[in-house]
Amino acid sequence: MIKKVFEKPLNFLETILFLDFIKGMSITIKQAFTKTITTHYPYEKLTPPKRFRGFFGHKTVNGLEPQPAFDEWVERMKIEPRPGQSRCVVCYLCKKACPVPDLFEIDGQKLENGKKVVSVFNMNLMLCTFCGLCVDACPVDCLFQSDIHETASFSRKDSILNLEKLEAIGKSWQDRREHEPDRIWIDDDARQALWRENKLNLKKVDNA
Amino acid sequence: MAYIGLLSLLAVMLGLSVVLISLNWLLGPKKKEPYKTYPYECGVPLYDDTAQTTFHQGYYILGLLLLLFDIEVAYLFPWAVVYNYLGIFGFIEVFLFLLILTFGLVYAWKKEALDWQFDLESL
Amino acid sequence: MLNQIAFYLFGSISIICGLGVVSASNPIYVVLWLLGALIAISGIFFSAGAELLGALQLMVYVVAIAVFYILIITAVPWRKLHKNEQHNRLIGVTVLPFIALLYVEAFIVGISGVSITKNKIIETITKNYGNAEVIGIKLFSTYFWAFELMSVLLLISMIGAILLGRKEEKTYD
Amino acid sequence: MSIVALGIIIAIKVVVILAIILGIGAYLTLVERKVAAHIQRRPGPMVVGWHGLLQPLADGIKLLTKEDILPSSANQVLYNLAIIMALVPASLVFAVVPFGPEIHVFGYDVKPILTDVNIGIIMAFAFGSLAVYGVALSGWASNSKYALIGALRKAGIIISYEVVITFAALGPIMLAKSLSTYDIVMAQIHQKVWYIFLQPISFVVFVFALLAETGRVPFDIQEAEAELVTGFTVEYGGMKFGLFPLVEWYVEVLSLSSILTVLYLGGWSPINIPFVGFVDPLFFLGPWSGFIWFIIKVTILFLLVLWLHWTLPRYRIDQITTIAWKVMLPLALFNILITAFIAPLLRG
Repeated sequence: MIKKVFEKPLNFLETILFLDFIKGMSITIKQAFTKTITTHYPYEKLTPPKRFRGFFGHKTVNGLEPQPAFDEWVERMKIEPRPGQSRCVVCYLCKKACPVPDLFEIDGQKLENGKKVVSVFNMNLMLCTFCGLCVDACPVDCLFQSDIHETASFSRKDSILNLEKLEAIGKSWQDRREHEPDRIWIDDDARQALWRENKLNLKKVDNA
Repeated sequence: MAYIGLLSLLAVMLGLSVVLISLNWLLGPKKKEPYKTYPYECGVPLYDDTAQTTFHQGYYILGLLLLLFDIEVAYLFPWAVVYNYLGIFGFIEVFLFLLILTFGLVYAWKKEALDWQFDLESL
Repeated sequence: MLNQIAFYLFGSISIICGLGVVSASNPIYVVLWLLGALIAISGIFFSAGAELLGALQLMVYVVAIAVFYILIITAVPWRKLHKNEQHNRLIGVTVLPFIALLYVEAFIVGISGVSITKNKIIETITKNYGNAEVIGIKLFSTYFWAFELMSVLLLISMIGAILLGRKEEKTYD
Repeated sequence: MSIVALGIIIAIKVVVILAIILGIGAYLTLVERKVAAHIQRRPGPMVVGWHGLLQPLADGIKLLTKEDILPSSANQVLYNLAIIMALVPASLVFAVVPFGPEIHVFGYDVKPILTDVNIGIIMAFAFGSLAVYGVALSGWASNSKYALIGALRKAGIIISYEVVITFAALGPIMLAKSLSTYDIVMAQIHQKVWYIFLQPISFVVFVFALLAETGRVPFDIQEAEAELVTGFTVEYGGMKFGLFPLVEWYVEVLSLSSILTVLYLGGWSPINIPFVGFVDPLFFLGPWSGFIWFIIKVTILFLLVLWLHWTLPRYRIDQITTIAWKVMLPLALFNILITAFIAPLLRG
């Protein structure tokens, strides 16, 4: 099979008649009269895929923890698991895995029965590169990256995530997306209607 | 008399541009911040303290040639207007004129004066 | 009447700009004053009715000064210039009497009433034909020899510009 | 005609030109953004007003209320003078553009051209080349390397294409035997032919020179966004920044398109069948159809420029000067030679 590597150079007549110009311009004029393929952002938003690496969150204790890892770590770190609160076991593995460890500020609090709970968990996202190493390091599937991608804020204080914010993000994500099948896009029909040339024939999955 | 319109347009445009320039100064905020007026150089400290230095630009001969061709075209404007009255005489005249100057253009071409003059030391 | 007002207006502008040329110390300002002076001079041409000459002056000199200006921006050693603040205004002033002689001459000519247009021939011609037509016909019939010589002159200057401007590697080996 | 009437007529013409520069010039930004967006298959500004129709106003208000910043090492006088020197000559070109045929209003015969002089076309080129000062001055005065390089590139383009554009325009002038813009259009109407049919080479050369002088793609090397950020305007802010694109991209394109329409497309004359006559589908408008035709032609040219802008990549600066001197200038000289043969055949 002969592969076309590049276009043959134009001959003299084609050069003086600007054939290459005309070829390019016919493409652009064709595009100008087709339908637009964008979403109107502030009014219409696409849902990011489930594995999207957005803002961080803390998953809460709700019975879906990875077993037996969660029980082992709770045992080892002497943690008091509280339903509806963060799963964090204060193991500092995320801080160890982070390329910029100063980003994390983690502390635990001793309870009266000798067990511990997480009391401080601050993440300074001004320093974060969203590489996801901390998420990989988390042994109890607590720290995760949510689908929140609109990260702009009016002050630098807003870009520091504290424990309440992390838990709120985690709760809302668990409500919305915990049971979703793990796949690239969730709104394939809408997306394919938008990108008409996208010939990907993805299999239909019913979102239970 | 015909130029009154031109002069009035000139005056109006001068006034308008001064107004547009000064409107920013009137309407805009005025905050002092240390690095606001720092010259732009990709956000890093300046390599040189000023940009007003000698600078190699490759078209200085083209500038000189432009002058000569501009004078040439200044002669051709009156010729173009009266060409039909002059007949064959005017044609031969200007043909010779352009021939001699085309020789100059060819000379420049052969001497590579029409090319971009690269800075030989820096290459 | 209107023409006279325009003449005095442009004349005074050109004198002011000329003074600016000799007194400014920054080469950029010198060039800008020169531009102003030449535009004012083309205004004088317009007010005298020599429209073609004025327009060509505007076109040629504007371009010429633009080239000059670019060369100044790129070739003047600004650092040295800023260090060396002294400007030879004194020498400029000593030249003034000699320039004043020219003005005296112009004044005498004006008093004695020398006129180059006898019987207003040119005015009657320009009424019937445009400015460009008159110049064209005169230039390409009466003065065609001078016109052809112009081309040779331009050729010589072109060759000169190339020889002076272009640095060839093996010129004097 | 009394002096009062003359004054009123001149005032009306000046106001019309001001409206063209500020109103149409500003609205062309919206046109450009819409065309660019649709070529890239996105809708462009949609929020402010219906389909973004109020966007230019919003942009103008935003630019006017920005802070007035003077770069610390800039030359204050030249920094501001550069804007005036860019805006004024570019808008003066409109003074010699005939927008339509002579009309009869309120008992006066009025030519819709501000200064109808018999050297109009030279004035247009002279004012066009004056525009280089604004750019070159802004680059030097703002004392930034990006600005200086952009300004010098623009100067290189002007130096190359100034001579090309005048040589190209000699062809139509020879056919029309006049330097007056109004008379050139009248000559085309009398000879019943648009000069684009007799001067195709010169037309192409002129379009190239138009793109180069106005800094449009493929010659937009002076503000090449990817390498020079925006070239000579990099140190300007607010309305001062807004004026430079207004002048360079819109006022100059409009004025040079008008000159091109006058030289090659028969000014205000309706659709032409060469040597036969004119067909005017807008005959019901009477003498006013001329204005509509002029506007249509300039609009088409502007859209063509935009279309090229969003299609082509840009040339390198040495390619630009080489094209001007080695291709365009010989072509223009050749065109003069051809025109010298066909000009005597056209009588009338």
